[in-house]
Amino acid sequence: MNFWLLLVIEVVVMLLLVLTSSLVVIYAELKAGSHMQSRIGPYYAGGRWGWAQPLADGLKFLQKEDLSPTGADKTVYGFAPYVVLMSTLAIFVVIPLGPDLVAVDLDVGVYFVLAISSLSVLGILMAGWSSANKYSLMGGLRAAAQLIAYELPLVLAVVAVVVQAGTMSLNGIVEAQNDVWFSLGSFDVALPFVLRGQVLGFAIFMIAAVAELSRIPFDMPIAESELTMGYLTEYSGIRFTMFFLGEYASMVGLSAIAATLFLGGYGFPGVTGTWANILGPGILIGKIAVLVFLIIWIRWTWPRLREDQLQSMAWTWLIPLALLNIALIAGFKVVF
Amino acid sequence: MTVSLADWFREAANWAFMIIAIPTLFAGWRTVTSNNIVRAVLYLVVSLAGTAALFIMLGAEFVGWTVVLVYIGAVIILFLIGIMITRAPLGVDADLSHARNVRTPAAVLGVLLFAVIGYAVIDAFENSMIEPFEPTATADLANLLFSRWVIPFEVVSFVLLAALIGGIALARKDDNGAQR
Amino acid sequence: MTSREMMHRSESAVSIELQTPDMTLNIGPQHPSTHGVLRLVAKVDGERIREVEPVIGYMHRGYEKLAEVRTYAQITALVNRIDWVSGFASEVPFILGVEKLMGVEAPERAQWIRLILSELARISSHLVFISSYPLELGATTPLMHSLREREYILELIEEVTGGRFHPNFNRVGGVKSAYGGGSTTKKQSMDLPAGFFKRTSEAMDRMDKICDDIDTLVTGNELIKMRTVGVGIIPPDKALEFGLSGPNLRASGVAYDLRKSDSYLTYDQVEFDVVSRPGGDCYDRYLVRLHEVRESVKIIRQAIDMIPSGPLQAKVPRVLKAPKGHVYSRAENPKGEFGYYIVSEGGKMPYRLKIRSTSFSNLTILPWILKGQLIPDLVAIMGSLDFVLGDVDR
Amino acid sequence: MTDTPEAAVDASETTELEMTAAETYAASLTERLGATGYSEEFDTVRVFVERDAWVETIVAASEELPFFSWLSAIDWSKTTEVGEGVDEPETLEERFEVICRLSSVENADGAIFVATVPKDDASIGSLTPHFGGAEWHEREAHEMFDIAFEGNKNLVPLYLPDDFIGHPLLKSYPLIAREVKPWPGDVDVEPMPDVASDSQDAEGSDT
Repeated sequence: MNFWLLLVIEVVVMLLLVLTSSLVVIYAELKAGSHMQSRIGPYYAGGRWGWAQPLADGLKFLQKEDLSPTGADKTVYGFAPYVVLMSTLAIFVVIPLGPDLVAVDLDVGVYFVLAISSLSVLGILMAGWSSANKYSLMGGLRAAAQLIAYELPLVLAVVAVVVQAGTMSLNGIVEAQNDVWFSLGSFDVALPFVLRGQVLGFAIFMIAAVAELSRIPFDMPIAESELTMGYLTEYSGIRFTMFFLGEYASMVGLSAIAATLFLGGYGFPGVTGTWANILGPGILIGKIAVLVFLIIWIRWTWPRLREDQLQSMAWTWLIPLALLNIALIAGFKVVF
Repeated sequence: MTVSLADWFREAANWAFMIIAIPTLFAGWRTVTSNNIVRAVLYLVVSLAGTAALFIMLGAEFVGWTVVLVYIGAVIILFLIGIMITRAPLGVDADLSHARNVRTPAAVLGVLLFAVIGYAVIDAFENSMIEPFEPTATADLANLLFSRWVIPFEVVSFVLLAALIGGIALARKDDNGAQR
Repeated sequence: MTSREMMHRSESAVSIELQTPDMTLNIGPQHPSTHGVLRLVAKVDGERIREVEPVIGYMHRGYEKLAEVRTYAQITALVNRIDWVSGFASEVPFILGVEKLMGVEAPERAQWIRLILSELARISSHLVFISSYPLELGATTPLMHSLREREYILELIEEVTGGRFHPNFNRVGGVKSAYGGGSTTKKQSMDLPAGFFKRTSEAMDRMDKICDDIDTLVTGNELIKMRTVGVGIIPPDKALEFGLSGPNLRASGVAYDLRKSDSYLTYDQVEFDVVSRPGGDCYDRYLVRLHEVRESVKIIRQAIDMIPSGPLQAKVPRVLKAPKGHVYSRAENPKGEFGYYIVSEGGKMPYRLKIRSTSFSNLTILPWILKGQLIPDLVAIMGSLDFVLGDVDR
Repeated sequence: MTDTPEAAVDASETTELEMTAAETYAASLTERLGATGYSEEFDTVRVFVERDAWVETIVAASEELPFFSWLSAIDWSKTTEVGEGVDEPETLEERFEVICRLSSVENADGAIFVATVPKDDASIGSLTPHFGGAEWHEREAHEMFDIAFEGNKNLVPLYLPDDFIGHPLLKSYPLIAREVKPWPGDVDVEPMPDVASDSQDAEGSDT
């Protein structure tokens, strides 16, 4: 019985975590974006600073009619948002918030993340195809082509980390970054991977992550001025909310993965033992917040690329660089 | 040691197996009977996901996630892109409904294949039990793959190439159609 | 071969026939990048456009026919609705044509006021372009910044004319007594509102500032350059053949500006440069417009210094009757050459009014230029042509 | 061409002394192109061209006037359903005038080329092979006046729906709205302000 209780608690905590974090990120996007555009942004909902705006938006979406086009393949059309949301939610399962605060400490954690996150493409393709709309189909195809192209640099950047850490467990990777790297006299120095020669890998990972998220400058799949809303064109109501939540949840998820892989996860110099379990979530959230803000900032500053430019960027720059990065890291590892 | 049917049902793992296996079987069945190519592929996804889940149940986590990453995340997606770019009508595709003279041999072949594999598995393992919930260490797997099984491993990677070629072959017009 | 097989064969033949890789994509009339109700029927091969057929007319209001049953004074209320983004500028050539036809000359102060308002309209129109163009490329932030600044321009226009978009401010022989200038019942011509020039020059300082901001945010942006440099190149001979004018033509290296080459109002008394760029691509069309904002600021600053005092209206007969004749009057609108060909047979209404609207001619190049482009480039190219559907359909 | 409007002057007779710059230009342009005549009023130069010489004249003119500005038509009709009629209907010859304007991009030069097209044979050569921009203008003229442009392969309606009946810019085409409710005419033209007598000191109000 203990197992089932734990399972239920874990699922509920996970869902709450994902929901609140995506609501917070949505709010951050609304606010940060509006301040970058010299607007106020949400102001009234919730009484102060419009904090309840994301909730209000969510409620609004929930009560909207759930439309589906006449020519659509209803089953596939209905399942698509769940596939996308599922693939993003599953990422959270393996993210360690502290040495012991992890839902499932998978031996193959990183591998799991990559496998699961590749499923969202399936959902997007389903959405694009089943909508019976040419814009949707083109958007879905663009998304798939883009996600496949950027899956490679993403995986290759992760491979370098795995090589450096010598494990595929996310917890193990964090611990590898908290290990003493060298000592200055009596002062032990532990550095996250980004400071241990993984700058290139981190940059590649973040670029690929933004591309996986289909956000500006890589938002061709939903490019509003070209494909109206791409694969989202026909969606409304709760199904649209799923995609929307999924986008922000995976923003948090990928930022969390980036923070774990490159920035030392829940670790912070001087925080060890029980303190790591107590302060760990806060530290990780702080690191996630920085990355999320970076992604938001990019969105409100840049235009979008063109599909062919995006592809050539992935194949001619990111993948060779990522391979070089692996070679460097592996060489580094062999030498030291 | 043989187990009675009642004992079999008392075991939670067996229930889990049934919950996974029945949809997997159904999806496999629909994959070959579906009238729409995209739907057929999506059923194949379900059936592959079920297979992956069974692997994970057996403790072969790495293999399970490999099925997800390689088959669903790569092969199926490439395949879907291929057919969606070229021909992916919604609704029933008459081209996919095969005549009985094609179906019957296919069904016979399937049953035969099942019988052969089933016999081989039972013959090899008989009643030996697999310890549940004890994942195989990935490191061991890696060591095996890169020493003893390295050539089969590389050969298997051609499956991606096969998927690509299959996509192209599907996209090409038949000879009696106009050439692009 | 059985009959069943035969049928199967024919079925598959049909399905092969239908699997053409070309897809007909209907872009618009309700589509974010068409600025209103333009529809493009595009034959696309993947993302590559093989052929495109623009469909216009969703906003056709028949102004040329309507003008035949309206007096000259009434037509001024119509013409500023042609290109509503720069309403005032569409009035100017018409009123100049009518004045020429009737032999009336507006007082100098009225000419200067027209010049200032035309340039304000130009700035406002270009700011709309500068805000919407990056938006079409996916950058949302320049929109807010430059539309915020445009608000100052619209306020100035409203202050003088009473209307933000449709000023209807010109009268034959001068301009209307300005809004807020005092009682209009006393039948005297009111002047510009108090403090207008001060606020205008303040707004001009803001325009300089926003041009600098946009320069840093958009002009130097690598991604904007990737999307626009070398995209949609219009060589000068093609531009002339298709009747492109205004910034679109000047971006192709033809320094053709009616304010210089066929000066009207008092443009010959102010100093400004005709902005032209050699490339003919989307980026150059954007840059020409951005620089023209700066030039307009220069013109307005000079106009504020040079404007004389005096009446706003010349004496004109109460009932406006034009003599028989043909007159073609044109002006450099924000979007290019805007002209009216007025055929008068004597009387209060024109016999025929041909409106040479800018966006219409600028759009005639669409089928030629979009052929073989990618869909994302379609958006970039269409946006760079800066058209207004009201101006296309009239 | 005998039926040119009264303002037209025969090219050979224009050796008057007091010619304006625009008139001189019009005369020389007409002579260079071998057109039938010209008129100049209100700085608007019109060059009259034979219908058969329409395309070659304009192509020749585009050597010095490369900017294709617009193309349209005028319906000269003795009777009009709505709007202003012609001044002297009894002497007017019913006809279409196809008009096309070209201009220079270096100076103020420019001319409107006019070709007369009889109503019973409303057709003229198309400029589309030489000016890509002419296609839409010709389509517009075609649907508005029912003038055929020989050589324009795409003379489908531009503005109007495909099933629209009639040619709206013909003088014989009534304005439906006007039939339902008569326009008040110039009754509502606002009175012009009385200016010269008591205009304020303009600068005074602005400081």
